[in-house]
Amino acid sequence: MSSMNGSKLVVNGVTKIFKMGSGFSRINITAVKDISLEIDLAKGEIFTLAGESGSGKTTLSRIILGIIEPTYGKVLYRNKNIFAMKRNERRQFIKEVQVVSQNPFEAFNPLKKVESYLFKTAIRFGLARDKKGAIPHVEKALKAVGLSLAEINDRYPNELSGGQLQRVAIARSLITQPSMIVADEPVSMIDASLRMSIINLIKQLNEESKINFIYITHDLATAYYVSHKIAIMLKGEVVELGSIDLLTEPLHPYTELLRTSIPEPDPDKALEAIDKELVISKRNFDSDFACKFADRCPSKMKICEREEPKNYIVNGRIVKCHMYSNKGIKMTNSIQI
Amino acid sequence: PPGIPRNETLILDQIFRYSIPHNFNVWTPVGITPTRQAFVFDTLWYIDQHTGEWINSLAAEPPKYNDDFTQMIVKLREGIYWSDGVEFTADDLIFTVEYLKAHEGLVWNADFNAYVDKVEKLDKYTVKFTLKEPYPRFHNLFTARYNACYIMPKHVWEKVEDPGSFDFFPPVSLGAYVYKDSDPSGYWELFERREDWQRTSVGVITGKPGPKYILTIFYGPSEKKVMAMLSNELDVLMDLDLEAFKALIRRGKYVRSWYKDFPWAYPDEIDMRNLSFNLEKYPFNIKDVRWALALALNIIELEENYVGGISRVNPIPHPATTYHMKYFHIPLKPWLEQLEIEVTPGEKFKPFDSNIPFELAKWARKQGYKVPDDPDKVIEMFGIGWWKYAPDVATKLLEKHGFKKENGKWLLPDGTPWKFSIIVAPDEEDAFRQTMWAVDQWKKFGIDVSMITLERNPFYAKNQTGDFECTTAWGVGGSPSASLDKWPYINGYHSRFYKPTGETQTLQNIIRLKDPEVDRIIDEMGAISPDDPKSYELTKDWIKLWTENMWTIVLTSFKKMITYNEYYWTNYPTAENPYGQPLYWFMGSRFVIPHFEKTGRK
Amino acid sequence: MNLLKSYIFPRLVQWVIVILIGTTVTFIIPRFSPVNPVDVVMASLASYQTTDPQAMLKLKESLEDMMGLNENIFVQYFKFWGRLLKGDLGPSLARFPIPVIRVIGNAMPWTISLLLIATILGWLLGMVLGTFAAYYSHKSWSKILQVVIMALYPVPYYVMALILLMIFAYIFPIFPLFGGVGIGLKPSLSLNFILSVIKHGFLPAVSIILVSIGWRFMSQRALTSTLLSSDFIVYARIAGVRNRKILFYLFRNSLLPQATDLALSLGGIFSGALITEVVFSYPGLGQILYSAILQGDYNLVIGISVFSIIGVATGALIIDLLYPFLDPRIRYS
Amino acid sequence: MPIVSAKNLRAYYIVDVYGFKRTVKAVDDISMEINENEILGLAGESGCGKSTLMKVLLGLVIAPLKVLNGQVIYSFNGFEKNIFELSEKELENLKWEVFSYIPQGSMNILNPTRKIGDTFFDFMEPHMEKFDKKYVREIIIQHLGNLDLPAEILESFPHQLSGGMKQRVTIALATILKPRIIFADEPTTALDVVVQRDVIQLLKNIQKNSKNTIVLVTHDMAIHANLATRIAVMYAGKIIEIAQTKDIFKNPLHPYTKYLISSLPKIGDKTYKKSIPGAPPSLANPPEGCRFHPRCPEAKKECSESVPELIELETGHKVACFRIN
Amino acid sequence: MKIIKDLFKYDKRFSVGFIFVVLILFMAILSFFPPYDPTIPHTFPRDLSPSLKHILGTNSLGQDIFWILTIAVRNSLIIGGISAVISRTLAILIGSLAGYLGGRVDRVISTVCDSFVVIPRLPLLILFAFIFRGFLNPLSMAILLGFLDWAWPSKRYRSQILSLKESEFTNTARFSGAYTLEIIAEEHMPFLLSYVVADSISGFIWAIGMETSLSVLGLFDLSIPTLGTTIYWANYYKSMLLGIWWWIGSPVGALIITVIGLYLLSVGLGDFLDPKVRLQRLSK
Ligand SMILES: Nc1ncnc2c1ncn2[C@@H]1O[C@H](COP(=O)(O)OP(=O)(O)OP(=O)(O)O)[C@@H](O)[C@H]1O
Ligand SMILES: Nc1ncnc2c1ncn2[C@@H]1O[C@H](COP(=O)(O)OP(=O)(O)OP(=O)(O)O)[C@@H](O)[C@H]1O
Ligand SMILES: [Mg+2]
Ligand SMILES: [Mg+2]
Repeated sequence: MSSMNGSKLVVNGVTKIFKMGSGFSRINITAVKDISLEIDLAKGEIFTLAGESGSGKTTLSRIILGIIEPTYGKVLYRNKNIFAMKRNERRQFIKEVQVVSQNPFEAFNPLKKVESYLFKTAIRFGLARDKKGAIPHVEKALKAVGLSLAEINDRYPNELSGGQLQRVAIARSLITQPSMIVADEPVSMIDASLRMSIINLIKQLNEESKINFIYITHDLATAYYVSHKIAIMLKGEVVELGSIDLLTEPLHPYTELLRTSIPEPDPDKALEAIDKELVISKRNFDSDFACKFADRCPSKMKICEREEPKNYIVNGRIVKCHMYSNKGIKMTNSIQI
Repeated sequence: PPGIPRNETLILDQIFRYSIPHNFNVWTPVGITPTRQAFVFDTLWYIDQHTGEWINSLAAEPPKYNDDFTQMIVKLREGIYWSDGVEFTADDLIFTVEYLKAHEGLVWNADFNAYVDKVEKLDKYTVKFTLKEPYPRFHNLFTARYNACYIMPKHVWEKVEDPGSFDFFPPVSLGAYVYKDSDPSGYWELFERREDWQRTSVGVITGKPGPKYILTIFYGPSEKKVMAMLSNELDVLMDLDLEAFKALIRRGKYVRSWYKDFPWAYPDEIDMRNLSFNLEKYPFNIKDVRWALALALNIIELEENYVGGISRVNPIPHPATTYHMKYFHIPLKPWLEQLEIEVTPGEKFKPFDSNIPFELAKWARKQGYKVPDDPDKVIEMFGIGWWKYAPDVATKLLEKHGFKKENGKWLLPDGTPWKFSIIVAPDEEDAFRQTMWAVDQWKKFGIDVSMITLERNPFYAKNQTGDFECTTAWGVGGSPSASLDKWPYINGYHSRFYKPTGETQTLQNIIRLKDPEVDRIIDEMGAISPDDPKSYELTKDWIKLWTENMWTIVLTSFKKMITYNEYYWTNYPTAENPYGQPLYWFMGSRFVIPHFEKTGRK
Repeated sequence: MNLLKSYIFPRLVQWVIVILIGTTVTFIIPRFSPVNPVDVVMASLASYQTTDPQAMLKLKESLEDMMGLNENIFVQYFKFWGRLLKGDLGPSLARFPIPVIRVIGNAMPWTISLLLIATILGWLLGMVLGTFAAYYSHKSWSKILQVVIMALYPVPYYVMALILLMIFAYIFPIFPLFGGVGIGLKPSLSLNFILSVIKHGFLPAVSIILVSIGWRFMSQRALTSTLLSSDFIVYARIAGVRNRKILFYLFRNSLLPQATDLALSLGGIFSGALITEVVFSYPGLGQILYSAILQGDYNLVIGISVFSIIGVATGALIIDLLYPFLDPRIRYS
Repeated sequence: MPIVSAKNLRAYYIVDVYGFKRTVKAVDDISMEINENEILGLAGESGCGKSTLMKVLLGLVIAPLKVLNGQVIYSFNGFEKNIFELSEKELENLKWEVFSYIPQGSMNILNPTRKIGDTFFDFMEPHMEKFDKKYVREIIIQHLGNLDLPAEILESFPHQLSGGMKQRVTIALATILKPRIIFADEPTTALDVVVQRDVIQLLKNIQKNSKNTIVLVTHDMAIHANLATRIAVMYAGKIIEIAQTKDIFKNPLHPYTKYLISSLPKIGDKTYKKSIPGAPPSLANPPEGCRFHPRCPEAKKECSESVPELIELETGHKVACFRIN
Repeated sequence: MKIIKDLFKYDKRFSVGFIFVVLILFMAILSFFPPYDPTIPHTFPRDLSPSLKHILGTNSLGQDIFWILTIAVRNSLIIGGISAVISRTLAILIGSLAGYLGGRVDRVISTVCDSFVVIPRLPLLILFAFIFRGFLNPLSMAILLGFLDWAWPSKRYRSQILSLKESEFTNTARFSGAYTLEIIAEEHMPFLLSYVVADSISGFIWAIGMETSLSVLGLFDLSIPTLGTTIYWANYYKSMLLGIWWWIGSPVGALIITVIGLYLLSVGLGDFLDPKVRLQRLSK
């Protein structure tokens, strides 16, 4: 497409404020706050978004996909603002950027057979002329996720198990051979063994076809296994961003908390009960403190209550924490990595 | 109603719902409402349409004109009072005329301005009108059949600034009744007999009115009227369709109509039914075509199958009421029998068939109805006769003008199928039945005729603009008043008032007639007194002229299926006791209703 | 504040535009009718009066003058707005010069009280029965109920009303044959008056409800059956949530389209219920509107329509404002 | 006496619509016992019938699911009955008081037009003798606190919550009345590890305090390791191994179980992880003999011919594999 | 075909509905093969009650009611059916586009739509009927009515689409490359379908009623037999008062059968469309 040159996806200072509460008594929820990211599509990156439940991962991904409009900021895909695209540009965008949504039970219309999504995707994006021609494409995609057309043929969403649906959703996103897939917890309902084969598939696609992924997950182990970069989110903000290796030696206290909370598949190493203080003390929708983590931070300082931490560059990553005000380089504007 | 005994109350069918119930200002064009006019208003003279009897109502004697009809003197009755105790005098009459003359937009305003030069009081009970031009029919304005110019109470109206928005409520009555109560929604209205009923024209002329209260109710659809009458909650019902009427008469023990038996209905409503053409539309502008259409109709079918034998057949543009038949139909019968039309050059045809009433009598007897043997009585029952059913002659007449019949269908001379429609308002029951009949007959004859059924107002609108080929409007051809004078009803056909098709013609000439002979008759008639014997002759000329030209196909007389319930009230005017007309919504019923008597039932 | 600007204000603007368009169209429409109000008056005069042709023509002219019908249509239109903004609807043409407001004022209370009650009751009944019929669709009473209601639905108002009348006013004279209240009863707060009003309004209301219930029932049943298989209902049933609560869920979750209907029909009650009014001789607006149309009484047609237009537009406005309450998933924007 | 015992359960999805006939043997001859006061973990491949088994145990058999054979007996406090033979009323009494259920994909089972708080009331009211709104509200808030949810969410609608929040709400709904058995089908898929840790804690606590039973399906072996007392492993509609947690992790016997445990990556370790070769079997047409044999590296001839029985080896360690027997 | 057969087998309601509708269609087809012109009056004695010779008796015009009814059914199916199809198609298109696209499009469409809803329909119809007068036959009448009855239902559909478009699968479809119209038609319509059918039935009834009103106003021909005009004439001739129940009863009965038939079909169809319900029903 001539109109879409450039090879970057740029998320520029995106903020999303939801209005909550019904009718006229309402609170505002800042689900995503001033986030900037950049993905070089040509390079082929797997970018993990991890973080607290409710921290705005899904929201951010939906903004990137153009499903919800941000309150402030914009998203540029190959130099085009995705919210101001013309019809054909939008279509091209959809062909190139695909989605796997978080809840597989909601992702398919309960009144339609699931295979229809696969076939339609193949046909509508010109991979095949008709259903018959689409069969190989569909089969291939299904096989990659451990399914076969025979198995899902003629079935409605409620006739498939959760993991199966999730795999169908992944298969669907693969069909157009996109340049980027935004996958929101794509393997959460899949058993360990299959999960690995899918993760391996992602890895392979990334390496061989340079497909970019935005991989949203709580499973940090698999994230570590496949990703190149990671952003840790907390209450709408990115608190730490950098190469995936940051998981091994986190800088931000929250990342640290995450890392230590990962359970191990070993009955002897049963997790100890977590210190309650660390989890809930003040999980309000909007924290009273300037730093969103201040109320449960073990190394909280006075300043954390008053002043919002800036982004500091430390060891090639960005950390949003006062602890690094001396050690790191203060960033003035948006994150650039 | 609470406090009002049922057996003292006469309940009349109110005919429709009053859109504005509290408006008694009948002097505005929209203020006229049926029924109540007879109870609280009055005018100078009155003619009973059934008996032809002249009644001096507020006037003490008939009008006196000078020789050239430029002056009229009226002598008023003495001792008549308004219901608020003020005496009725010449001042009221003079005030009425001058007031109406002065206020545009009121009815009679234009009439008075056109004719009245001066109105003077000669004494307390005598008034003199000076007219602008000779006008021998000026008194018509004060002579009621349905209604006429009502007299205003001067002491009330002299204070009224804007007559248009004055509702004259509660009305000061000059009739035998006063307004008592009414439904703000217009479904009913209650009147009470005046304490001083003696001081009204009714009191003087007929005596004490029978019913103490008169209640008019609009029950809604005729099903409900029937139910109401069957439950004795309605005493007199204006008109019904044949089906409901028969059901009601059959089921109600106390219910009857004008005749006790066949043909039940009151036959003497002064009007007639016709099929009228727009004479400007091809091919109805051709006389032979109109004749052909008439001769393609079988009137016996109409009587037998469509109207149940209840109407009198009528070939001439003049209502066949008992009273008028004496003067016109019977005398004109020999002329009709001799009437000839030219079928093809040289071939003549006598279209009139005087045997029809006897055929109908035969049929009626077969139905089990009692029909007298006396030929005169048969004619009284079924009319003098009608046109022969002669489709062969009709065919020749059409072919003469280039029409062709192919596969049983008539084609116009240009080869296209002949198609036309008849407009009709279905709430005009008998007009509607006749239309269905005509459609069937003409279809059988090979013409593609259809019927367009319309609500009354769109129907009027089409008539007025001439947007029709054939219509069933009434009054075409001139239905006369109770008197024999036909001029007021044909005056509108004068070419002075002609309006081409497309323009609104609010007057009589919806068929767009334009004929010098017509103008002549109207002009000559207008110049002489209605009582002049020459006027009678001219009327006959009019009838002949119209008939020969077949400007409209006149079908039957007009009738009203009025029904009485004799449970609470009796001594209604009937065929056995025809002391007056039964049409209670006419102004003249003020002299009829007083005759009603209580039966005493509870 | 923001909400006011982004959500309420545009809708208010829309409301105004809708009323403007609606009124303008209604202003124009009757003028296309071939029926001219003056001619209607003249036609009735011609058949009653013994006036001579010359005089008739003059009268016609002066009537047209008085009613302002000789003016250019634009002038009439602007005059109309001028009057309307002052709350004056002008004189009725067929009942000249009675003000339209008075004609409407007489009938309005009747129409509103009858239709408000019948509409709301019919809606509620339809909703409740529809929900029940879908929820208990396997029960035999539900099947019978469905057939009965669907059989009543297409019965023409006229026939339905007449049958009710024949049975309950004639054969068993329980209810009166006509009117809105007993003859001679004056409006008051007395028990007598109120009872009489109820007694008179009962059959009309029943006839409206019986027929109008059909659509509500049918649509509600359809909406409910779709909902029935949705996960949250199934889950609530597994959890042993009370039946009435589940019925309430069903009711609540199908409210969106149904409340839309209700709001619009409530807004529309100002145009009356023609046939019911005719059959029951009920003193409402429907008949007046109908005859006004027939008589070409522009002013009255517009007068009644203005109420109905404002009513429906307001209904639409209110329901639009309420959407986010009815379905919290709908976003304000 | 186990609180729930399943005997020879056979539950198939039988679909016969408009000419297509399809049978999915989702639960194929399963016998198992669930004891009081234990947390039974249920693991297995995606689509192998875990959710179905759970539904059958709950008596939630909605067409096209059909129970062809077998019983599920509930016994406690002298009550001992097959769940398929209960009257509607008896079943009604069991719901939420004896067992509760967290379905899979629990994110979309909340009424979209009802506030979370009201949903709580609706769920609790029928099962409480005295229902005092204010008091109940306190309980709810406290319970939500255990799941790291703020009280504010009681006033929000489901769509306003993130996936993880909804999931926790469902967990809260199912646990708040502390029923005897809690069936939880992948309850933590959308939770971050911190919260997950807390939820595990909550379940543990509930279990410890009220000595009730939890049946837990999850794909996260770590959770199994941390939480379960016993683990059952399913493969293609059958239970292939069941044992104490320790035994499963220390001494997995079935080849499939071994794969399951070994194929997990770890942070700090980027070496290639293999997954089980071959494709998962279709339950509509499962392989003959041992259902795992087409993918089993150690398969023998016998394996493709007859079906191995679930045999108890040591105390409580049962496995269905010819190689072991 | 197979589907119908199966529906027949498994769903009693569907089969009854199907039989009713086929019955009505059969009547409509019969109207093309009358043994004589049934519209000519006075071919038979009037007011005969139903008998073998006249299945539904004769009316007060001496016509055979059955044969008149066949024509009436045909015309009404044309008027009601086509107008319902047109209006609901428009309504679906307009309503769903407004609901789906939202924003300014929605504002504009909603304004137009509301303006349409707001105008009392009877006067509006009269206006249109006057403009098109002379061109009105059952078909064009159906088209006219269809174009006047879209606004209200479109509001109904819009409200439904408003919440459907928020669902996740809408996004899936969009990312599967579906165009807006496809999403509406394929993803959302199945949810609305039984509602739409129910709504179309109401449109059908409305059209039949309106056609009669227009006829009475002279904008259409009362002599064309339709269910509406047949009822009109039966009322006109006071058939209820006279106890000629078979006259008024026939068109009303035909209407009822049509409506119940369509209703049962719609119920069966609704269940058919919802796979959960269908499986539950069929697997029993
Ligand atoms: N439509 C909405 N209206 C109001 N608030 C919303 C809406 N959608 C999301 N939120 C809020 O925005 C915040 C972020 O939600 P989001 O779904 O993006 O979280 P998440 O990171 O994906 O969480 P999870 O891992 O649990 O899925 C949450 O607090 C949620 O309550
Ligand atoms: N309603 C249904 N009709 C037909 N087949 C079904 C139905 N529901 C589930 N199945 C099939 O039954 C098998 C077992 O499904 P189930 O949901 O029990 O799997 P699961 O073990 O829970 O898998 P997951 O871990 O992916 O949730 C699957 O192959 C699925 O396709
Ligand atoms: Mg999420
Ligand atoms: Mg599952």
